Amino acid sequence: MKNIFINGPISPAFITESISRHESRTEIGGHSIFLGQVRRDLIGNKPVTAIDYTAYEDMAIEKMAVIREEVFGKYPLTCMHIHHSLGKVEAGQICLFVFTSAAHRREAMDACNELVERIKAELPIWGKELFEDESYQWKENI
Amino acid sequence: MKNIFINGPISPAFITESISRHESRTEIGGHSIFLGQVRRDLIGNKPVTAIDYTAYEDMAIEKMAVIREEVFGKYPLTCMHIHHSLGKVEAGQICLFVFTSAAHRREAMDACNELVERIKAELPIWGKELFEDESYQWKENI
Amino acid sequence: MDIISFGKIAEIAGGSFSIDNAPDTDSLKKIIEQKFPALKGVKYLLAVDKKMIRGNINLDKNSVVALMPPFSGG
Amino acid sequence: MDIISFGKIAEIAGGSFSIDNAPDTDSLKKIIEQKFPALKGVKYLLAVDKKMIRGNINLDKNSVVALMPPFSGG
Repeated sequence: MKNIFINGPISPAFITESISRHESRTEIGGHSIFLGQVRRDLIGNKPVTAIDYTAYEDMAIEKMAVIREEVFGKYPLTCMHIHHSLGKVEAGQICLFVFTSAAHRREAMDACNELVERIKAELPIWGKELFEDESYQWKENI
Repeated sequence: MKNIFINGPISPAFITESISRHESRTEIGGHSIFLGQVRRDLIGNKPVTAIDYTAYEDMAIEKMAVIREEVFGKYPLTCMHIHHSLGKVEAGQICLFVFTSAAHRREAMDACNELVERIKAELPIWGKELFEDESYQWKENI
Repeated sequence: MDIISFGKIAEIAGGSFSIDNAPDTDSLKKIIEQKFPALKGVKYLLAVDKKMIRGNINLDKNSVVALMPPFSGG
Repeated sequence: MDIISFGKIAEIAGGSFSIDNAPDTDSLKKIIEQKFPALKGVKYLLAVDKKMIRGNINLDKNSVVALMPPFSGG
């Protein structure tokens, strides 16, 4: 089973490398990418400066493998890559990278959208929103 | 009005730079990216080695400005970037880059999907599929 | 009156050319298809002054008309 | 029986701990909420051996039970 976790933020260079590796896959017609970025939300009047992510890693990796198989079964995809940060990710940095490729655009886009929804709803990952004054609040996905 | 055209393929490095520039936009929570890649389709039994793109550039740029305004009016987006190749793009290389950012993922993804559909249907751009033996066929979007 | 053409249509009509003024797009099409009979069998769209048109619209002598095959960008 | 906890719940229950074997998840919840009364007011989910569970299921002494707050990844 593939590990989806990366320590700290996902760098734009990592994303490029991932895109570049698909140049030899000439059966691909469309790539769909979703990037989650940490938002400097105001909670009360304190801005979120970073999110500290933790996960039940073994369970998340097993669950992701199940989701991966289901989404591959539903859409004719060429590739699928999922990466999620653990630890501290500053506001403005990237914490989630979902990348699907297919011969035709619709399948790549639909699969990417579905993966993002499922990752947020089904993977045991938690974000702790950190404030400047070292206080924090646990994030809740709505 | 913004020019959307780039000569030749869109490089992964160009895409990274574009992503990197959004790190200071901390009101963003999600980016959605679509990349169109030239597919080595078999036409009869001849593989497509490249697509040569031409456009009615002035009209495409004007039309894109209208689409841009309409999509900005429909979704609460932070940013929207569109780039399309002109000239020769080899199989495996990227010819279309659509990039939307918003506070929340749904808006970024829906806007990106809608832009891709409208770009393919409404912009006066034509692709000539080139074969190894220097013969060609005009591409048709289905 | 200036006519420009693109893609597959440009291969038939040879890019840009001028014709005598036509009062509207329906008359224009007749003139063009007489000049380039191969266009009759081919699907093409018209833009007047960079706007797509449907149906028949009036032209003036400064109109720029574009003959375009179906789009295939992306 | 090994219990692990995450996120906000780990702050209440202190990460991982052991309890006497419970026959099923409903009894387990009672034991845990007695041990950590603050859990009563908080929404939490259970996974047994890395599978989410709904309703009441039987446990054996080797089960690993995870107490988890609602997920907030992405």
